Amino acid sequence: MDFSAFNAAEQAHMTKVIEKKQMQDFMRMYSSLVERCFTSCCNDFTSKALSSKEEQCMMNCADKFLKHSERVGARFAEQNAEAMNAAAQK
Amino acid sequence: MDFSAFNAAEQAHMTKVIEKKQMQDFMRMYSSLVERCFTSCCNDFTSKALSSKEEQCMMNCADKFLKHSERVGARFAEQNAEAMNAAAQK
Amino acid sequence: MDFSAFNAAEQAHMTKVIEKKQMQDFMRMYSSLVERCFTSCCNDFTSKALSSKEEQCMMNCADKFLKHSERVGARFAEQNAEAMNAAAQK
Amino acid sequence: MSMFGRSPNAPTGSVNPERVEMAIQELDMVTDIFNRLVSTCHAKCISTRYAEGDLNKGESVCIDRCVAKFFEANKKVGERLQNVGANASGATGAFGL
Amino acid sequence: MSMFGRSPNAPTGSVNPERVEMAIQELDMVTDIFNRLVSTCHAKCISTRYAEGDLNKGESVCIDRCVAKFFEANKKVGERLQNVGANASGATGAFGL
Amino acid sequence: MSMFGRSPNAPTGSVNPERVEMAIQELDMVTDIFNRLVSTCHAKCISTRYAEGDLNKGESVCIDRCVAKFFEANKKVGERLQNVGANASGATGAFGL
Repeated sequence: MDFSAFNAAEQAHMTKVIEKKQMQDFMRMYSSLVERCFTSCCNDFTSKALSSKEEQCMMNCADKFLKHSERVGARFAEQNAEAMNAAAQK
Repeated sequence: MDFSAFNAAEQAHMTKVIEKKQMQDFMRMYSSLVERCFTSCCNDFTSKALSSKEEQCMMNCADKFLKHSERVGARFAEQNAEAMNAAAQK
Repeated sequence: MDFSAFNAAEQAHMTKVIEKKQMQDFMRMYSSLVERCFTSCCNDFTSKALSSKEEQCMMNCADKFLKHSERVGARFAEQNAEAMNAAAQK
Repeated sequence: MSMFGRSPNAPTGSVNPERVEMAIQELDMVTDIFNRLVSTCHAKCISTRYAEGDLNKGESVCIDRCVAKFFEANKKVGERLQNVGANASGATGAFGL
Repeated sequence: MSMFGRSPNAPTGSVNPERVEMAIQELDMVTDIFNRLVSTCHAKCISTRYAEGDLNKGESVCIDRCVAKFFEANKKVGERLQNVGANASGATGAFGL
Repeated sequence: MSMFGRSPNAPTGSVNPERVEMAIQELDMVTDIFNRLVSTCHAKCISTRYAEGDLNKGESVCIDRCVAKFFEANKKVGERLQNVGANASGATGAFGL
């Protein structure tokens, strides 16, 4: 996104908005991660304690999800940059 | 929805709110459409390019989703009108 | 959540915010309930009228969902209280 | 579609925040229900083969019935919840806040 | 449930927007987790046959265990993420904005 | 990524609510698409066995292709909708409000 057309007051405002949204986004990502991994990893409700197998699965799932998100983010940024360059050359 | 009980200032305010929400709604519809159609149409990740078969599927899916939404919207409006008439006659 | 560090003006503000969010939450719960129960109960579209079997299923599904939510809420509050006690003793 | 009681007319020309707030909540509620209706009836009626871009006859008829049935189901659930609706603390209310 | 550090008491009687903002974010977080908990344990524990409107014994026990297990799982993930949490740019941060 | 036309520069130092509103909407749009991309490619590429915490080679390659393909698909749909986009009343517009 390009905020260069914004004046200083607008840029300061957008910075605040973006910071707030990043926080909300991180939280949403966190709770969706817990939901997703729990759904995949926990299927035995004969006990209320997390088994060591379930715990290991949760950790692997969380780690993998973070790495997945990072990789998607990196590719997304590249594709975005490409699309903007293509648009600028028109 | 019936805004006839609103004064002019309130109606003007609601018009602005509704316009903003329609924009948000259109965007949300758009991204959910892309997600839905991609999930249905793209299942081969041995290549990064969209095959012509996948592209055709995406176009059909998008067209169909829009027609579906329109039809649901038309029926929804009718049912709403009916429900309001029924409520008014009580 | 602990609002004891808040002054009176802040507590009054939060009370309003919480009331508004409870209303939104109730609505969201309601529409998700209708969606969920409809998806489970209604699978015959050779007729536009709700069959008595489908209606019974909707009622049971709604009742069960409410009892489920209540039970989850009660357990959630207990677990929360436990977690806060554990945190306070550190 | 009026789900909530409407407060009596305000003759003044200023915006009453509570009235507007209520109208916005009602709008959000209708939008939420509509979006769920679109998604639910899509899952029920639309074949995911996507061999063509038009709704075929079977899909069109299915959509009409799906919307009518959803309305009826929604009404029944609404009536059921009216009984518990007075103490509508919902999910948030159970947080012990 | 206090997930975030609390700033020291403000003795004044005016609303501190940042404190209130933080409390609202915390409330939203708890609500989001709770809604996902309801939905997840519903999928795990409730039979979709809907032959009756009451929770049966097996469903009730399953719900209790599901909530307890979800809390434990949530705590483990939270501890794991604390390490990466400092540079918690999350998804938006990756946009190159 | 600029999806919307940008109004000409405002030389003043005050915040123009409409410009800011538009930027926020664009930000929300990008965030929404990104979150759906993460979720969609996760479903397509990540095995739910979770035998290890690292992305294996096959998953990594799949993610790269999935993102590229999603972008292309998104672009095609965007071009298609541009035709109907002018009267983009969307779902809400159909409410008869």
